Amino acid sequence: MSEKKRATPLLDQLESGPWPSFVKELKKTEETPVMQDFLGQLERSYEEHIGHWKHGGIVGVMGYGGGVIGRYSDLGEEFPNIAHFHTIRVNQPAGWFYTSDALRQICDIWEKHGSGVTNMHGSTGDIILLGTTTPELEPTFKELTDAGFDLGGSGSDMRTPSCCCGQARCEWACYDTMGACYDFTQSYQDELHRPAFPYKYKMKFAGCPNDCVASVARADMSFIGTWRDDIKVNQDEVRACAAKGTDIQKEVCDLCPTKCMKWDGTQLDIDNSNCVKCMHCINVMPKALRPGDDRGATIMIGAKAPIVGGALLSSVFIPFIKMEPPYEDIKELISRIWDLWAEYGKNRERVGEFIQRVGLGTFLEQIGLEPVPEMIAAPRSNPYIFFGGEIAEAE
Amino acid sequence: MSEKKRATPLLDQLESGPWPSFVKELKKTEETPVMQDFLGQLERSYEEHIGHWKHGGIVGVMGYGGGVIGRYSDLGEEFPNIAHFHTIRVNQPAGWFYTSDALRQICDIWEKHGSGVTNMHGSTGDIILLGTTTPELEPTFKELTDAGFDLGGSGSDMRTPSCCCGQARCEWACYDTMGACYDFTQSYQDELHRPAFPYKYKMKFAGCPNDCVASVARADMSFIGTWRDDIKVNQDEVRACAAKGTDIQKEVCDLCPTKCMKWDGTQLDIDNSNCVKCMHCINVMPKALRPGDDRGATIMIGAKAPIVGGALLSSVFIPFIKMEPPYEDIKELISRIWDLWAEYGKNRERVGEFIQRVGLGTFLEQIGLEPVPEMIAAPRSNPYIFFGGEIAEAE
Amino acid sequence: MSAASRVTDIGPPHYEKFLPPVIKRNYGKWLYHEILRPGVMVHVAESGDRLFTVRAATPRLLHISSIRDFAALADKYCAGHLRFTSRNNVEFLTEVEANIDPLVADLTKLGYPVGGTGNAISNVVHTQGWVHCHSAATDASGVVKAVMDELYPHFVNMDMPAKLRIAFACCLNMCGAVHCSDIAILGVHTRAPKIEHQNLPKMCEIPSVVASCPTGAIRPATVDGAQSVEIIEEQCMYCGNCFTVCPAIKINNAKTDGISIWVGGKVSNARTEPKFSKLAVPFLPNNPPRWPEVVEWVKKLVTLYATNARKHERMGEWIERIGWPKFFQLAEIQFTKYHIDDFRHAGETFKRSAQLRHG
Amino acid sequence: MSAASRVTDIGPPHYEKFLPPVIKRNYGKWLYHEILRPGVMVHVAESGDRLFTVRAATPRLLHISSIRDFAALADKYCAGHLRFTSRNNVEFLTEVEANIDPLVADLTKLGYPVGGTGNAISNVVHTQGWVHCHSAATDASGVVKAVMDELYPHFVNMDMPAKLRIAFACCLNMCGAVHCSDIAILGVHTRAPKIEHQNLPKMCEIPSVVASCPTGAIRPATVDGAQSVEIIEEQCMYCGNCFTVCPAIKINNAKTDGISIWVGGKVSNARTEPKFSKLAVPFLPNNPPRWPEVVEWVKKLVTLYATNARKHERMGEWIERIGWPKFFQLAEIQFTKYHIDDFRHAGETFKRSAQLRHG
Ligand code: SRM
Ligand code: SRM
Ligand code: SRM
Ligand code: SRM
Ligand code: SF4
Ligand code: SF4
Ligand code: SF4
Ligand code: SF4
Ligand code: SF4
Ligand code: SF4
Ligand code: SF4
Ligand code: SF4
Repeated sequence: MSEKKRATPLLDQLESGPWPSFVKELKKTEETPVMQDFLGQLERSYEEHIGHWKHGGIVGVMGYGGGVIGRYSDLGEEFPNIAHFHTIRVNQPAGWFYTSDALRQICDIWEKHGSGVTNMHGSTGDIILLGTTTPELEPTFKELTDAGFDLGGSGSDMRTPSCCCGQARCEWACYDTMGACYDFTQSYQDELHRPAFPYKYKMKFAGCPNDCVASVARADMSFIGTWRDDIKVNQDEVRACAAKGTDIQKEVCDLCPTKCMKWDGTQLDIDNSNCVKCMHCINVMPKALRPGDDRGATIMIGAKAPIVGGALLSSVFIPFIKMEPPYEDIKELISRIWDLWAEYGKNRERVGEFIQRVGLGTFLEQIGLEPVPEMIAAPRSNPYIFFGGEIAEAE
Repeated sequence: MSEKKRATPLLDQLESGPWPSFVKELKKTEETPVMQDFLGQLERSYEEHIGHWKHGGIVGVMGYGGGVIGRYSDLGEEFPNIAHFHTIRVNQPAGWFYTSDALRQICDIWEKHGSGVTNMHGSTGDIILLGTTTPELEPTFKELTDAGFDLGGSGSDMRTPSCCCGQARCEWACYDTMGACYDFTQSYQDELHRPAFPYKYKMKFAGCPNDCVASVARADMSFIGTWRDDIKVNQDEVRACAAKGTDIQKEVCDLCPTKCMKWDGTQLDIDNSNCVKCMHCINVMPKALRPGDDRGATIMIGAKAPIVGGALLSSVFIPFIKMEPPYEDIKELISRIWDLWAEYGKNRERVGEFIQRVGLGTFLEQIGLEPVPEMIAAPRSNPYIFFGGEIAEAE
Repeated sequence: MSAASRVTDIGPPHYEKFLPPVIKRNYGKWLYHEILRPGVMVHVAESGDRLFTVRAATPRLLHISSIRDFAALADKYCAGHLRFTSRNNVEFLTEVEANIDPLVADLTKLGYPVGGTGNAISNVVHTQGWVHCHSAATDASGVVKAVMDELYPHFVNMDMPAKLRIAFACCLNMCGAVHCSDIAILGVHTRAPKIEHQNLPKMCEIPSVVASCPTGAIRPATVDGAQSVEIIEEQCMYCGNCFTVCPAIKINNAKTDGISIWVGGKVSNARTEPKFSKLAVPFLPNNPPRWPEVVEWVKKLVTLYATNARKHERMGEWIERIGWPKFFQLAEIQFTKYHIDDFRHAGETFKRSAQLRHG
Repeated sequence: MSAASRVTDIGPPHYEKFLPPVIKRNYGKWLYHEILRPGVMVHVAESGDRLFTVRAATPRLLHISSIRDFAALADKYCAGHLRFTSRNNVEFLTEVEANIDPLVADLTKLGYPVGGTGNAISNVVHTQGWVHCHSAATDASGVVKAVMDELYPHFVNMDMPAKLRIAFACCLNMCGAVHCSDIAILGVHTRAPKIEHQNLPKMCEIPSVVASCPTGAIRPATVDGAQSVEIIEEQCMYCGNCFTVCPAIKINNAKTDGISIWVGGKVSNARTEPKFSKLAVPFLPNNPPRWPEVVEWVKKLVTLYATNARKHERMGEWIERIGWPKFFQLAEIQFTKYHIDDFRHAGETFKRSAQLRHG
């Protein structure tokens, strides 16, 4: 261990204040050589206003193409203990539920083989083990699998799916998000661990249109719970809300996107045929209103961040489907999507950009799905229709 | 004149029915050779389901590049009297107001020099004299100018401006549309008659946001009247409307785009700071409500049909400006737009497409107009900002 | 005649010469208007003066003899004053209320129905078609006549929930500016154009031909020795723009040209912002002289709108309230891939929310 | 160790192993929930069972010793059960109401504040920054810490009109998915990257480098003999994508990297459809360790929203109600050309209506 502690005056300023401090976290084992170098390099970044990490050669564990992000310091001589400082992505349990024992197992492994620094969790959902060297990768992996954990995704593969806590702790979950997340994750272990796609492919499972895992913004395939029948109304509880001071007209009816609710002061009437399942009224009166019983999900496709063609939100792919294991129909569609995308997708072209390039109509035709008007906000306004010779000749 | 009348069984079927018949119009001088051939070729088109016109070499009058559309029959031998059948576009008087004498003058000229067929009016606004031969062009032009008329635009020039009847017959006109239309038309006679632009440039003048000349959809530069101060309310007339059965809450307040009106059954309150001058409430209660007194126009830019990059609506260029002759400030801006567009616009690139290609920000910078948030529906959501080295280096 | 003696660039006559005295007196001082009955309006000025307007339909394609008839009526009832509207109607302007009835009677006798005001279906903005344009995929005047013969009752009665504007254009150039109409009738070509390679080099500039194609379907090619172009058929969506810049490229096709119908556009800023028309019926055959399929579809859409929309609600406003899926269902239009945009900004038209009716 | 004995592709452990009994019993049978106080919720099952949740903030970057502390607290109060949220908070799950107060006390003592529920400002979704990423234009953890030290009162109180979600990303890759947040803090590069021509040929595939550029600013070039690429600086908007595919292209710049702020995004379908965040403040300097300019702007925007928005109204919903011009005026942000989109679908963001406030 290094002679004397490095001074980190800038970082030290971030130890104070009411919000939990990542600097305090880093200093928990400040005396170790690794942490000394880690803090040292970070302090340098704070002084110089620039990062000091490089991405370099692919590193990983045997037989896997993903799950490890190779990182190297560009100040290797000065900070030799973090010259190599890779990230291991560990696939989190669905819904991020743990027992204290499970967490301790992971801590013990990471204490032995890495920096002891983690992210709980990475923004895709993985447990992030932050900082180790190439030789430590295999042993870490071995102990993780022994403990029942496996790696998550990285690179052009299926990425670690994630989901909201759903039916485990939410009255609004319209399908079993954790069950589905686990099932799909297990079904696609090969795609998850061995990059074979044009680019990454993310799945997120949200139990209702509140979308607590931001799937519509962050997943190439978003499973958003919804229902087909009527909202369940407990009129007594509605009146109770009113009594407790909720202005039902202003706070609920007027904010309904389709204005499909009527409140006469004692009775709340919902024209369910015009309800677009936005959740607002239910959100405001959780005791009075509940999603209907005929539940399932809307499957949406194509969300992504800006690179390359600009950010996209997912768009409707299947307006409503029952979410029942083993989800054969859905998996059948997914494989057709992957086949098409793998064959015609350009390198680093997300499926959402692919669909826009080839055209949604063509895409649907290729995977054999009927177009329905729910897939669009509005029909085309430009007259550039490709009839492709399908208009019969008049005789 | 030809021996025996051609049979036109298909066209004849369009003489019946309550709507005025263009076939009857054509048959008003059925017996003339020209009309015989004209009807004959048209009947052929009805039989064969295809048109028989060609566009050919540029024709026109001396010193003008526009105002005449050359048309040739592709069945010239069969219909020699319409082998050449050009259109003359005559610049209509602002607001399409006429006296019977003026109309008769035009009829007499067209009887002498052309087919006698017209369009009142062409969809840009011109008087369309439909069908004559090249030798007749000069004499027709001479007689038109003697009668005080001149040609309209065609080709890559400024097109014939048009306007709604405005202050001549509408209580809502927020500026003098006919005065402005006439003034701009006269100021730009050279641009109107001698194509020197990358593509056509249309101006339309509407007195209020009802936009009765569809300027937002059909003009490269749309002048739409509006006001800055408060809507003038006559509460007695509002009550009168209510009494006569207008459901003010439902028909007026609820349909206000910003919901800025309150109706308590006797009094209509308007939060004018949130009124977006949509005209709806005024439209519904013309006797009760009127535009304010501080009137002017919103100038918008760039509307066009689909060719080439897709149709565009005009977008806000100047949110509010007083429309006072001689409109120097506006003309100054127009000349800067034309200079920039003429220099950097591609052939057949409308100004709306040009702005999208170079970027609205750059366009404004080039013509020296400050960007204001009224020009956009929302700020950029993609992070691809061109700072162009304008961000100062931190020392 | 020497160019010198020639007058040019005088521009249009000044409108003031044509204004009736009552307008000159009250120019910019109108107070309000009332629609007295379909086609008849009164505008009342601050001065108390009243101007009566009688609006009649014209076929737009007018023979000079009819224009002379209008002139005669104007002399008879309006001291010679009349105007035309932005939708091809003629308007007679008089101060004399008593003149209205005889004027209406004369117009009706002449076959020019009075109406088109308020929430009536007014005249159809339209274009040349086979009557005079080279790129027409169908006829304009004929389709308009066939359609309006059926919609006539709605011209002479103000029985729509709001304004319903119909426009027609005979090719994608959209001279009728149909791109923002409640109901748009649009002639369409549906096959890639044929190239006359022998004429092309003589008649056209190859670079501008190549540049003219919105989808980049045209590339230069040498065809039996001569410089020409070729069209990649899969990339062509038949806009005819190449034909517009180059007569040697033939877009018209008797067998496969036809008509499409678009709905829900608007221009005014009233209530909602201006909207583009959206595709409803991708293709209907050219069936002159009365285009029964087109007429049926337009009637169906008008009836559907009239029976379902709320008061003051334009076609597009109604559809957006009930949602496009419901519209397709009510109109019994089969939703196809053609309805899904696949041009430059296609992605912007996808439904990017789980807000859906599942009922 | 031979690959044979190696276990692979086992996937994550089954979640059931980690669920508390009360959840197993009532899985999918929850009836309603109540927020008892900031950070403390109860979920009531059809069976009548009650599950109490105590939510505490974490810095996300956690040392194993802290995770062990959490584990210990879970043992002490929750029979060993806890979870993390999609926004980096930790949640302790217990059936025993009496455990709430001591648990809250212990967490507070350890420095992990309890809150973030309902209309509080919850934890910040964020990314690596200088801590671990090569393309970071700024630090992530530091900015988040500086901002949340100031917004702390809104984490422990539910005093916002609605949810206000803040996200942070350190470069345009947007790992924090900041593109749909009420307030998004985004690290930006503002200069074209520098190319190490000697390394490029060795390290990168030239075609994929060229293809990586969204604006087509990169073209192949031969630099002193060697095959490499050149960047047309006028066309570069510093996204860093070329750097992502090619380490020999350096995007980071100590002098000109900084931070931009975006507003009005949302993800939920509640009331309005999901929305992208829009540009508010184009550039603020990197000013570690506490980024005062960034903190000030975020605070200002939060206060503006909190004082002006209506109940249940998200930031973007509020702005759309009052209009962007009003927002820029209230926030005292100078509107610049940078705010005007100029990327692929820019035209779709122009105001194409005369519906304007002129007041
Ligand atoms: C670790 C993580 C950020 C974090 O601190 O949590 C992360 C870190 C990186 N992301 Fe990410 N991304 C992470 C979640 C995301 C997300 C959010 C999400 O998944 O919900 C996004 C936006 C959503 C999306 O996928 O579009 C995201 C969009 C990107 C992109 C842009 C992709 C695009 O199509 O626009 C890149 C660039 C690329 O793929 O080369 C990228 C690339 C990277 C790389 C690998 C940088 C690189 O090119 O080498 C970063 C490695 C940093 C490091 O040193 O570890 N990362 N990345 C997240 C993964 C942790 C986990 O597995 O749980
Ligand atoms: C006569 C008229 C239609 C009518 O029956 O009323 C007309 C007729 C033609 N238009 Fe048009 N356009 C006419 C108003 C319009 C309008 C409507 C408007 O001005 O409000 C538009 C849509 C608005 C716009 O300008 O975008 C229009 C958009 C086009 C276009 C597509 C322009 C574009 O940028 O998308 C073309 C193609 C072109 O410019 O080569 C075109 C081209 C043509 C040509 C010249 C065909 C050609 O390429 O040679 C047509 C000549 C027909 C003929 O034989 O006379 N015409 N054209 C209208 C002019 C009469 C007048 O001067 O009053
Ligand atoms: C005469 C004319 C202007 C001209 O100078 O020629 C005109 C005149 C009037 N318009 Fe218009 N509009 C005229 C074309 C238009 C157009 C342009 C078009 O149709 O291509 C529009 C835009 C249509 C659209 O949005 O697509 C138009 C949108 C309106 C509106 C808004 C309707 C709406 O709710 O969206 C009003 C207000 C109303 O009627 O309530 C209006 C109202 C009026 C008023 C009542 C204004 C007034 O106080 O005098 C005039 C009598 C209208 C009527 O017919 O009842 N006028 N009006 C045009 C008659 C066309 C025709 O012969 O039918
Ligand atoms: C625990 C968590 C899901 C998980 O599996 O981790 C969760 C849990 C709940 N969410 Fe959520 N949401 C969670 C992230 C989200 C996200 C994702 C995000 O923020 O990135 C969203 C989308 C945010 C957005 O729109 O940008 C989200 C949008 C909502 C909404 C809709 C809010 C709105 O009006 O737009 C509700 C309804 C409400 O709160 O009224 C909601 C409601 C709820 C309820 C009340 C559902 C229930 O009945 O249990 C849960 C307690 C919420 C609370 O904090 O008061 N949850 N919720 C996430 C907690 C994050 C955190 O630590 O703060
Ligand atoms: S997404 Fe819906 S089901 Fe899932 S946690 Fe959020 S509110 Fe509950
Ligand atoms: S869920 Fe949304 S759309 Fe449905 S009734 Fe409630 S508020 Fe209206
Ligand atoms: S645009 Fe306005 S001012 Fe002009 S006629 Fe129409 S309603 Fe009157
Ligand atoms: S003009 Fe339009 S926006 Fe203004 S108050 Fe009337 S309805 Fe509302
Ligand atoms: S729409 Fe097309 S076919 Fe019709 S007149 Fe215009 S250019 Fe000619
Ligand atoms: S018709 Fe249009 S799309 Fe087809 S080749 Fe010609 S220009 Fe291109
Ligand atoms: S946002 Fe950019 S800098 Fe930050 S972690 Fe992701 S890739 Fe790295
Ligand atoms: S930073 Fe982005 S825009 Fe600039 S050259 Fe690289 S890829 Fe192109």
